Amino acid sequence: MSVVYFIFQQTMFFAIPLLIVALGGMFSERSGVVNIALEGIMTMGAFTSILFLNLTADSLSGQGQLLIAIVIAMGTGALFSALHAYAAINMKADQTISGTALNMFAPAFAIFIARIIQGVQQIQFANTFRIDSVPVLGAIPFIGDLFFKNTYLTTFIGLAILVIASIVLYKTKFGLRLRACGEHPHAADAAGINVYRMQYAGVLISGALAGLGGLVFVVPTSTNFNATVSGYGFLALAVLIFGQWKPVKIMGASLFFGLTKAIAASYSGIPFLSNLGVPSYLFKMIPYIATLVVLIFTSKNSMAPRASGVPYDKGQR
Amino acid sequence: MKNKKQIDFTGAISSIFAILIGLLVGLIVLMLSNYRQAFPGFFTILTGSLTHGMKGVGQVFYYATPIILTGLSVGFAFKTGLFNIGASGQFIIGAFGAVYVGIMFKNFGSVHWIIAVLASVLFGAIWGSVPGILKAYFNVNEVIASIMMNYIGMYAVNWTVKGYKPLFNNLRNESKNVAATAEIPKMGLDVIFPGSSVNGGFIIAIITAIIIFIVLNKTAFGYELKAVGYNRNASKYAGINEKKSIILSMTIAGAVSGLAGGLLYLAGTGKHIEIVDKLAPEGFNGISVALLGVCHPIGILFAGIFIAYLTAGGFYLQLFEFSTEIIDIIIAVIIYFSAFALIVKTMIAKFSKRKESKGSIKASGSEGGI
Amino acid sequence: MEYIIEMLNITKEFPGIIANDDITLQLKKGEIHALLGENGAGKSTLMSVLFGLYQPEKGKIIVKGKEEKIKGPLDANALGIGMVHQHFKLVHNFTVLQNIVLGIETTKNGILKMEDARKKVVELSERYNLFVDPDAYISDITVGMQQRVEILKMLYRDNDILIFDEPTAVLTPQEIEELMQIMRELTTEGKSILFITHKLNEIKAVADRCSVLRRGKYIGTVHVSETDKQMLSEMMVGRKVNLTVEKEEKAPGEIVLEVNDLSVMSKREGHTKNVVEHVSFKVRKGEIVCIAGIDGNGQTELVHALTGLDGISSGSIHLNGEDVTKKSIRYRNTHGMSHIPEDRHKHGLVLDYNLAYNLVLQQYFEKQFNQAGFIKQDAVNQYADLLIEKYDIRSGQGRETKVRSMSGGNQQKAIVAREIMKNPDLLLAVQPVRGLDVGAIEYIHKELVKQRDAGCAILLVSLELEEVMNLSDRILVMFEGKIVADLDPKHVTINELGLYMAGSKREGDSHEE
Amino acid sequence: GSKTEEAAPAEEAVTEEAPAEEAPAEEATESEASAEGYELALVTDLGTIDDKSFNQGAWEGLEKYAKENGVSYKYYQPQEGTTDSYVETIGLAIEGGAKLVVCPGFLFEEPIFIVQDQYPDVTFILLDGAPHNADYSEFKTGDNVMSIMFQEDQPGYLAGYAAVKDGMTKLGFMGGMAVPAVIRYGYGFVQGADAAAAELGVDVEVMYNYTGAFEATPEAQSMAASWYQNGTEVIFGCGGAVGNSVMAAAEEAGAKVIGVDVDQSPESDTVITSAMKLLSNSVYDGVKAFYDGSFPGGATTTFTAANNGVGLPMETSKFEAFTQEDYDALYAKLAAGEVTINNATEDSTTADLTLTNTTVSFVE
Ligand SMILES: Nc1ncnc2c1ncn2[C@@H]1O[C@H](COP(=O)(O)OP(=O)(O)OP(=O)(O)O)[C@@H](O)[C@H]1O
Ligand SMILES: Nc1ncnc2c1ncn2[C@@H]1O[C@H](COP(=O)(O)OP(=O)(O)OP(=O)(O)O)[C@@H](O)[C@H]1O
Ligand SMILES: [Mg+2]
Ligand SMILES: [Mg+2]
Repeated sequence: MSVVYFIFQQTMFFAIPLLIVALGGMFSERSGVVNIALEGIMTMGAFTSILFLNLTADSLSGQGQLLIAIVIAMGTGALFSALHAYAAINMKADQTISGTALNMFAPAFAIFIARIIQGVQQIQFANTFRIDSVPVLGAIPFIGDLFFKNTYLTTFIGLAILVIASIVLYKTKFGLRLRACGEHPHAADAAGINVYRMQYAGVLISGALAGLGGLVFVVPTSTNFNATVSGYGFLALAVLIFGQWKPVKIMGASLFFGLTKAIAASYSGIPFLSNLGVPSYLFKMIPYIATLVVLIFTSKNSMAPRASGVPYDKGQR
Repeated sequence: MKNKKQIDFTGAISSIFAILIGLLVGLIVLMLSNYRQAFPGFFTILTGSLTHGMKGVGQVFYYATPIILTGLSVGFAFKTGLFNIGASGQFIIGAFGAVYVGIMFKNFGSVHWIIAVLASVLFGAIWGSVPGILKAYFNVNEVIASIMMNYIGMYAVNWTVKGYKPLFNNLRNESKNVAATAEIPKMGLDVIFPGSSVNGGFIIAIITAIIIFIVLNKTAFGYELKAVGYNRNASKYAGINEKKSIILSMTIAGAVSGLAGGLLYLAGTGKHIEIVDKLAPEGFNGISVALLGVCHPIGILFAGIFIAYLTAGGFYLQLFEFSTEIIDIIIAVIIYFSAFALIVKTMIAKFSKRKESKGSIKASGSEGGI
Repeated sequence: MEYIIEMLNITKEFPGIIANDDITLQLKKGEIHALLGENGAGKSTLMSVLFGLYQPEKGKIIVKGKEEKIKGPLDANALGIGMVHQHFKLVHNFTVLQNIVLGIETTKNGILKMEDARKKVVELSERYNLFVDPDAYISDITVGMQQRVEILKMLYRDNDILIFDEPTAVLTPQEIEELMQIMRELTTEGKSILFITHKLNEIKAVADRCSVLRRGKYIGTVHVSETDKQMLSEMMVGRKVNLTVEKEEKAPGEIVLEVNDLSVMSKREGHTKNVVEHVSFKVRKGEIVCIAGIDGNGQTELVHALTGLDGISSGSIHLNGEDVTKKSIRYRNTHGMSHIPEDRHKHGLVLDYNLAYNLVLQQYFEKQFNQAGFIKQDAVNQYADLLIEKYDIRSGQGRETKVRSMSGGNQQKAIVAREIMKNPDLLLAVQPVRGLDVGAIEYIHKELVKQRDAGCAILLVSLELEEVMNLSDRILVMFEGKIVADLDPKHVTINELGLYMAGSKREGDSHEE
Repeated sequence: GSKTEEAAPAEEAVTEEAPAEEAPAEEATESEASAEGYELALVTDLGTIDDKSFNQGAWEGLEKYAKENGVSYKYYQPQEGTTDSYVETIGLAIEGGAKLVVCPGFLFEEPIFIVQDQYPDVTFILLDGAPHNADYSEFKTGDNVMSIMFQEDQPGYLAGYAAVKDGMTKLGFMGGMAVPAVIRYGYGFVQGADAAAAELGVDVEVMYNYTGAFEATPEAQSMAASWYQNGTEVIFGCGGAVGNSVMAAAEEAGAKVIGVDVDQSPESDTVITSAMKLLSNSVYDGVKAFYDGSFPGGATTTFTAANNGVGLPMETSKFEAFTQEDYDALYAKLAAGEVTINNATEDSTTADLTLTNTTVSFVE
């Protein structure tokens, strides 16, 4: 049984950041702006928040420090993504170009500033955020072991974001308008919606979530940050498409990805799996191959927001 | 009615505008971090590669070669309506094909390198065709398929190189040296650029750019590929086999990326396939190069050289107290502002409208076509 | 306050063209005011200016006596101006109700409250006879239904100045009749309507006054009751227009197209069904066979099967005696088949190619334009100029114009020109004059007859009864995927035809009567 | 706050010495004015000077000497990981005024082989390798080259031995890339554990893996976590930042870590000891010898227990049963050459090691 808990928890380490970032991407694309800058935004969010952890290591610790870091990560992400929003919305720029530029800018900037501030590019931090067992809830059999032991606040924040995202997207005025902008901005415009403002909102939300995702990605898996999120921003993009731009399916896709990745990474410590004698490289490839196979069966009808990636121009039909 | 087709310079002008802004930002960053060395440092970025004689220039061309090709790969796919974010995987698979032939087939003599290069093209083409096939027949988004293929390619290459003794140099955890006959000949470039690493690969890259330009703009095949990119339904209506076009587009893009890998790893500079679980950055740099070159083959050629030139400038910048990441920042800013092309074009159009008489003005329609 | 809207001296320029040149338009309260003009005359542009989509270079707009700056649809809505665009502005994966409330939603604690809205929509649709299912998805309902949604959108917003840009081009005759009824009703409630159409009948039927534009210039405004169709068309085109088609009797020649027992299956929301059922017919040289029917009875699928755009489930297709059932689209295209498609944006044009490239879309690979795989640019240009001249295709920059920026009518002309110039043996023309002005219609109808006389077999698919009656030598009526009648236009009345189309009359019925 | 902060390039000291005059190259321009400035240089391989591995250790040694003696110093990064590029970068360092260039890592074997003749007036220190040509057919260490090697198997052996003596029987080894130095660490570690197991008469299991990169990744973290959850008590994190992933997993599991190369105990409380090679000392000594005129050119210096070049930091170690005496005794035996450790890195696997009480599960 403990293996089940273990794999579940490991799955969460991979799945939660993917979930958060992909949900972010969803807000952007649903508003009509493709955001391939997720990787760069994650990097920036992780950078500032971990720098904060580093600088306040002597005075702060625990969940309080983490909460402030979360706010910083989200703020940074939103701010940084505003550059993308400005280019994509005000300047009607090609969204791939400005996204690529941001992806390129983020690590260079993080290294550059880290070196100026502290001389070296890696930023150390102390992880004081793990929750051994949530009071009361952790004692519930099975569920407690699964969800409330050996976990992070960020896991619950991730799940909360999922719930909130679903409600916002489908049950609120804001969500209705956002989706309209991503499908048919001219229709939205004709209905009196300020398309530009909605798109800004979408991109900024994606930035805030991607920034948070960067922090969530780094905290449980290392003790320092080296200006990279190892391609997880691009994986989140894949999860977004895999999840057909829908919150619950995105959740499914990130769990699928998280599970296969967790197994690939940890099979050697699980006797049942390591005895199979499957070469490790095959294990490493499985998440990607499996994704392709699943996509073959699920892609016939693409659910991509129709106007996503097309700069909105009032004059055009 | 009788409008003679005029060459559109607005793309180039907006790129130059972006470059100027990028350099300006670079200068500001230099000044903020160390103002005393800012101007000499800036000067070095601009002239570093030129002040080291022909060798420096040769090095620029050498570093430009792979990114020109991955840029062409990405740019070509863009023109046909596909986003090839999989250049990285195609690149490393191509490199593997070349290295495999370079190490294993020792009896080909003087054509050895040609066969190795062809192997890289073939391998890259196969890798690129997979997202194409998936898109054409199963409507799988090529972006996600390409991302997956990047990782699969990287792991597959590492697995094979590491697992197959004749290829693996276990002292250095990388592939073995390729046979000397598999190295790309210098094609006379060593005479012009003595001491530098530049080789025939650069010439091959230029030829590739020209071929792609001709295919895209002058041939019926290019007409079909672009038509499918713009409107799949209308292409089908016109009797174009749109599935085949999509597959061919991705295959060609993959082949060009594969070629990039082959040429780099056969350059005879001591480059080996390292067993590191990391995606090849050349593929992603290709995106930047393609975009800066407005996806135009000749633009990409210059963009590749320009980025290599800046990177070389950054290398020489190490003679000062700056970290070389400044170059990446400058390039990122340049690319960011090159995204403003549409606005710049509109401004140019407005400007020239005031000067010229009506009727000969280019429409400010939607361009960029990704 | 005689005029509710006054657009005074409006000028709007686009690169290479003055779309509106000093135009003045005055709309009275409670009237239906038609706007008439050739394709590209500037009607849509003028309406877009009124709706705030474009900012004019010169001129002013006075609404209800007050000068207003209309910067966008938001401003327009606030002034009570609503618009039904020809290409509907509806979100395809939203429900009818969601589309209607979009932009003026009611919420409670931040959560959408749809119940009140639903009530109001049901009320409105009952009051104006605009029945729609509020929970249906836009992508699942017919074009006519979609238009009702657009109208409901305006009513829901309490707009009292309504702009209709070519609303009838996509409707069936029955739907057009209903729409006119609705328009009349709306004016009795004090709403004012601006109505763009190319169909003079409709203007005669509902409009009070009509303003005419020609090549961006204002020609004049007339009271409809004081004019006739001939006069209107003359004002618009600047010459006499022949509104009826002149064609001589001709004996049909050999069989060009033979369709046997053709069925097409289609997947719609999971379940498959036959949308074309066991259809057989022949088209001969020198005849115009018209497929009449209400939209959605399998005409589109039939044509797609004939051209090879979609597969078939049974049956055979012979072209010039050759079995082409399994042949590619390209094969059919190069063996005598031409196709003017129903959806010009989806199938007919590559909007981001220039006009010249679009004019050779079916021929770029032929020897005339192609040498060893290379496109002969000079030949393409020459050919393009020829077609532009011959078919009077108007645009900002001639053959170099991006087709996307051309007016819809001129886009259509480009397709017609391209397909006819191929000198086909068989021409499949699906609503070839949709959205065209009377001048252009006259020209294209003449061209079709000319093709017929030259021995071309023409299969015409049309929703417009008048066109069907005027043009065809033989009428096949399609209903629910079957051909239910094969009629001679000389021996059938428009009314009868309508009954066949609606499925309430079948061939053979007449004999029993 | 960690020790790595000391590794900052001391910009203050250096910039003052960068006068804007005179350039050495033919096409002298003002832009190169700062040349002539940096006497001591280090050229990194693809890592950076803060990689917690060779580069950093070497840099710290060089920096220490430079600061103490007021000599200017700087590091350079190559543009790509090829022999040509390393040679070019060494050239740049020399253009920048370097009299002595430190090249950490075996990747510099071939470049040094080339530049030792090309720049006879410049002195080179090569860490972890011996200069040779491309196909290993010719080995030559010039008079201007000092080659420094380490016997990593010895600190590895010490660590493995200590861990088992301390009562642990389930161990793990996570290397970065399978390069010779890492392999030697690992083999020594396994054999040390086996020796202790034989003495104690217990059975020991070792999980063994090379992650494939010197980087902290969630994959590495996850693998370490899975080992811990499967009962592994301590993991030797042997590959730069890979150790950070191991530490993250250990913090979660409440388990232990053995650090590498330098004393890593400041980085995490989970680090019970570190298998060290005294990189920075060796470089310091080399640079000092250069200035003293006693540069041991042409030779390879191997740092072992015999010359105090490797070891465990016993002051900061957190052993319970393993004592300083135990350590000293074993260290003396290693120094005296009484322990033979199989450290053949070429074409061998963990299966080739002769072990009595230890099973190695090699994770491919
Ligand atoms: N955004 C634009 N950019 C460039 N040219 C334009 C634009 N909009 C319209 N035009 C041009 O302005 C002219 C008038 O177009 P408009 O759409 O107003 O005509 P119309 O009267 O609606 O024609 P139709 O009957 O075909 O609908 C056309 O020549 C068209 O090509
Ligand atoms: N991308 C574009 N660039 C320039 N002009 C455009 C573009 N898209 C549309 N237009 C112009 O905007 C005007 C208004 O569009 P609208 O859809 O109302 O055209 P329309 O001519 O009335 O439609 P139809 O095609 O049915 O005749 C048209 O004249 C068209 O030429
Ligand atoms: Mg119009
Ligand atoms: Mg029109």
